[in-house]
Amino acid sequence: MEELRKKAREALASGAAQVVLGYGKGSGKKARAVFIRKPDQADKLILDDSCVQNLAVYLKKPEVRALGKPAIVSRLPTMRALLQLASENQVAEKDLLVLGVSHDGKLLDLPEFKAMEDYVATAPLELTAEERAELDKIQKLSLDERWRYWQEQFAKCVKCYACRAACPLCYCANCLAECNQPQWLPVPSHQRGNLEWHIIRAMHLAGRCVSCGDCSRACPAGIPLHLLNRKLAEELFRNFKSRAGMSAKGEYALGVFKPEDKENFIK
Amino acid sequence: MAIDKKLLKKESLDQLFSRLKSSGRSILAPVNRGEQIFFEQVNSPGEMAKDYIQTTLSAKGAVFPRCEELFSYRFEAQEVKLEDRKSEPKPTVIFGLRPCDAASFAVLNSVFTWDYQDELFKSRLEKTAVIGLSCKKADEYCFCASVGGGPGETQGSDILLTELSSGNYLAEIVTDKGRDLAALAPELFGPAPAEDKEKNLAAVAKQFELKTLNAKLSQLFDKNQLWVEQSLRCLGCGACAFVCPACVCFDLQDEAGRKGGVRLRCWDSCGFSLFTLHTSGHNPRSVQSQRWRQRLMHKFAYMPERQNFVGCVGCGRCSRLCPADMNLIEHLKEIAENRE
Amino acid sequence: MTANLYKPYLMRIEKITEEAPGVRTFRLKFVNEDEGKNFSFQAGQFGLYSVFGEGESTFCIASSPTRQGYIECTFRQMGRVTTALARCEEGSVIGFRGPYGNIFPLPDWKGRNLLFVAGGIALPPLRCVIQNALDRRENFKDLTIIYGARTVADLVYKHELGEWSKRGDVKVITTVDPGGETPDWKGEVGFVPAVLEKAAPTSANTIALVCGPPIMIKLTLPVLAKLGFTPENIYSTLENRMKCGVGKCGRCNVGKLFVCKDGPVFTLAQLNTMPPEY
Amino acid sequence: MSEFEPKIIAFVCNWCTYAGADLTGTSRIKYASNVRMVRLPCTGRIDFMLLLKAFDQGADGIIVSGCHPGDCHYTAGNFHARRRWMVFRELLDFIGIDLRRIHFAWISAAEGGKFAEFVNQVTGEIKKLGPYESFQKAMSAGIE
Repeated sequence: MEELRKKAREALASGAAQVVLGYGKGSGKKARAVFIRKPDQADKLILDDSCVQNLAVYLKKPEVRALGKPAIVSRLPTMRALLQLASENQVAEKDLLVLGVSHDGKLLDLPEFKAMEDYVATAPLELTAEERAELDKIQKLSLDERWRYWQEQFAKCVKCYACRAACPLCYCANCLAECNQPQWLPVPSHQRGNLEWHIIRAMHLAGRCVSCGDCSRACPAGIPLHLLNRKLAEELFRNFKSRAGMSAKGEYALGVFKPEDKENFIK
Repeated sequence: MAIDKKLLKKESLDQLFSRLKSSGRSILAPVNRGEQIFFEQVNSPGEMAKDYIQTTLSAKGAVFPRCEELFSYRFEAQEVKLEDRKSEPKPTVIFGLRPCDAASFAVLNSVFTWDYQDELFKSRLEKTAVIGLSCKKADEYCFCASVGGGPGETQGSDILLTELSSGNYLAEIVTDKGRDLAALAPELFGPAPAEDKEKNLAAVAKQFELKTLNAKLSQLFDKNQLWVEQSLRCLGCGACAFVCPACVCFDLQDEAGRKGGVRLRCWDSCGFSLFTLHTSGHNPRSVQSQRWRQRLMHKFAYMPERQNFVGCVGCGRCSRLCPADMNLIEHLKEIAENRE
Repeated sequence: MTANLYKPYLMRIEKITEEAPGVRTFRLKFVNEDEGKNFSFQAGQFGLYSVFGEGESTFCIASSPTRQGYIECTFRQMGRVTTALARCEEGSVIGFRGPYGNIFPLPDWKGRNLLFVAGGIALPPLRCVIQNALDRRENFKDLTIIYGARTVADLVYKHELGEWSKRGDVKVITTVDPGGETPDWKGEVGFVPAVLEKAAPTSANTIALVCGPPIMIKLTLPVLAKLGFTPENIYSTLENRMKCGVGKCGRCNVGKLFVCKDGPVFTLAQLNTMPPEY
Repeated sequence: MSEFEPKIIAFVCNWCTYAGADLTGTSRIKYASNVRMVRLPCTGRIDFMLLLKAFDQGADGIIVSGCHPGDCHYTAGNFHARRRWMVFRELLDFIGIDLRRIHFAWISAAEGGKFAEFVNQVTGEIKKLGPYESFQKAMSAGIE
């Protein structure tokens, strides 16, 4: 933690960054995003297991962008989000510094995206037994049970769009949920509106989601939205050996194809 | 009218529930759903969640559903036929509502009736009775005492129950509606217990003076820097508004096919950029800091002045559930203590 | 069933007038004649016009309460509802809720001069007052209308503008932005504030009504001040996005005031005390 | 009671399957009349949401069909579509939407016979499944 504060202080003092986007003490057991602009405020930074929010999400916020060049405290999901955003031309290497943190809390030296790519490439990205079990639990259900399970989950949705707001990859200036000519997605949070929204969200993130899990953490109703994304990420890897957020020049799995892609479901 | 104090034994709840049901009322009560607790229809007290501070969503939906039909229409050649909503609200008892949430119905009512009378809302409210439950526990997010409420506040409930050390309840019958409910099972309500109510209540400290906050707010509209700083980590979702028991803002939406359709009213949030966007592209509240300001101003400055109600009951949900840990009480204290 | 605030009157489109590219005026009559007989409104009020299946949109009532039996609205095709409105034909049925909002205090203006300054699609809210004043011409002294649009084609109520200027008891000055004139254009060429300054109407005993795009208003106000108008004698109307029209849905507020309840008519003196949220 | 006649919506590409269906007609091959066709420029244009909207509007089954791989009028639209369908099918299956109600096929402009055969086969299968009530019932919920 001290090492991080030191690095943050230096970055601000040298002018390498105008703002450090990191974690500070929040309410209860939570950590919260802090925006450190002066070297002497760097002591507000903390680094522990409560620091899970994907801070790359703040790059889409005009008020944060107005603060100047950021240095972003980044664990693996944040790094992957940054790489994915770079591959979608949403951030450029020169516009930010990465204060990388390894899974065991060590500071990483990641001077450029290449170093970040190398780090991400060595990180274990297979699902843990626990994560796999979460998926399997649903996959083992019968078709009807799965339908009922998700209908119950979606019934809790109030369409607050916290899942969208918390997602670093949901950056569209005009989300299709806000397009009304035609009203493609129903506005109200009735059952149809909720189902359509969650399907659209999952599909638009397929091949882009970096599995940070912030959608589920953000959901006030506790809907396990990350499972939809995880399921699709796994399928994309299984079928196309493609993972999002691995490279700043990565290909979008649904933007490319191979003639030999499997098609056993097509007559 | 004076409040009747009675004793309601814990064993009597089953009886009370069945009497309520046989009188044609449906009962909404907190139910566990995974780690969340929602108000759902129940038949017996056994289905209810135990030992919780606050439900995930409030019971607002009982009087102000998150999506409700206002009227429907049919297309017939060039003509349009309007039809009133067919389903009339059913008599409902909300059981186990916290005093803060119970107080929110009056806030909602103040908006729906301050000028034009919203009969659709009123008809739902009329059919709804509240058997509240005092709070034995509070957490750091609770601040009812700062906005005129309290963990054992009777205002808002028709009957307020307070769990005593024996597990039995002190039943305070507050309103005529409450008396009607008690009259369904008069034998269950015994003579008032001697035990002191206060010692069975959670401690919720007062954290700021409403009047000070109000006076400060009215000076702070154009202190842009304050609003930008406060809202820097706000992500601009609508979670705070949708979990809030006192947020009223809504949207009207048409959903129709070729033969006809419905006009719906659904919850909306002042935190969304679309909320005030003009068709021309102009937006009076174009950035999040302005929308955050609106949220605070509306609840703590405009509503007290226009509707005579604070638009907040201190339930703390917005802070508990905020994905960015926007802690409302922290920001309110900052404003109340503002020295500018 | 009790009265439903959100249930509109059904109105039949009796006449459609093409005013300018994308701009139409509808003349609406109550489908249920009894509803029409009990309906009244005053100058300045607005309504919510709905296309069933699409939603509602807010415009002023552009006709005068002195002309009974119908109401008129003028709109530009912009968003979802106005696009649907533009597809409507004569005879179609649409919805109308209203009248809502406050009014221009016409009775207080008896014996005074009225100066109307409008730009583009913002003439309709003033047209209601103009018609009203013309129908009660004896109540007012000099009437002056200064109206500008980008191009000649964009001027709305062209026919009426012609009639008003032929009357002789109204001074009508029309102008188009430089480059917007046609070879046979006989009006002024120039922006509204400049034309106003040149016309230099007296501020003595005069009420000024100003409606137009924000930039026009911004540049017109200093000219009016120069001419000696006090903020209490300058009126305008605000428009904010609305859904309910009855002070509940929470989006049209400017500070603590609701445009739908406390507006849409405000004096400049009032606007000066309000936060810039419009 | 009369036999259940399912409503089936076919989303087809303009260049192959639509022409194929034309050929079925001009060849006077008989096929089930349960299918309503929606013609789109290319399978790449068939937004996945269209399928859900069709179910929502009362469809009991859906056919999606276009040019064989390599034959796309726009070179690669069907290759892109194929990946998207793959992912979409996995998502639908995961959330409990019945994949037996959505059928995919490559049918060229020359395959009038295949079109008829395919439509008949799908219609038969959907008939066996019955109306898609679980979906339509759920979708009308949530309005008070």
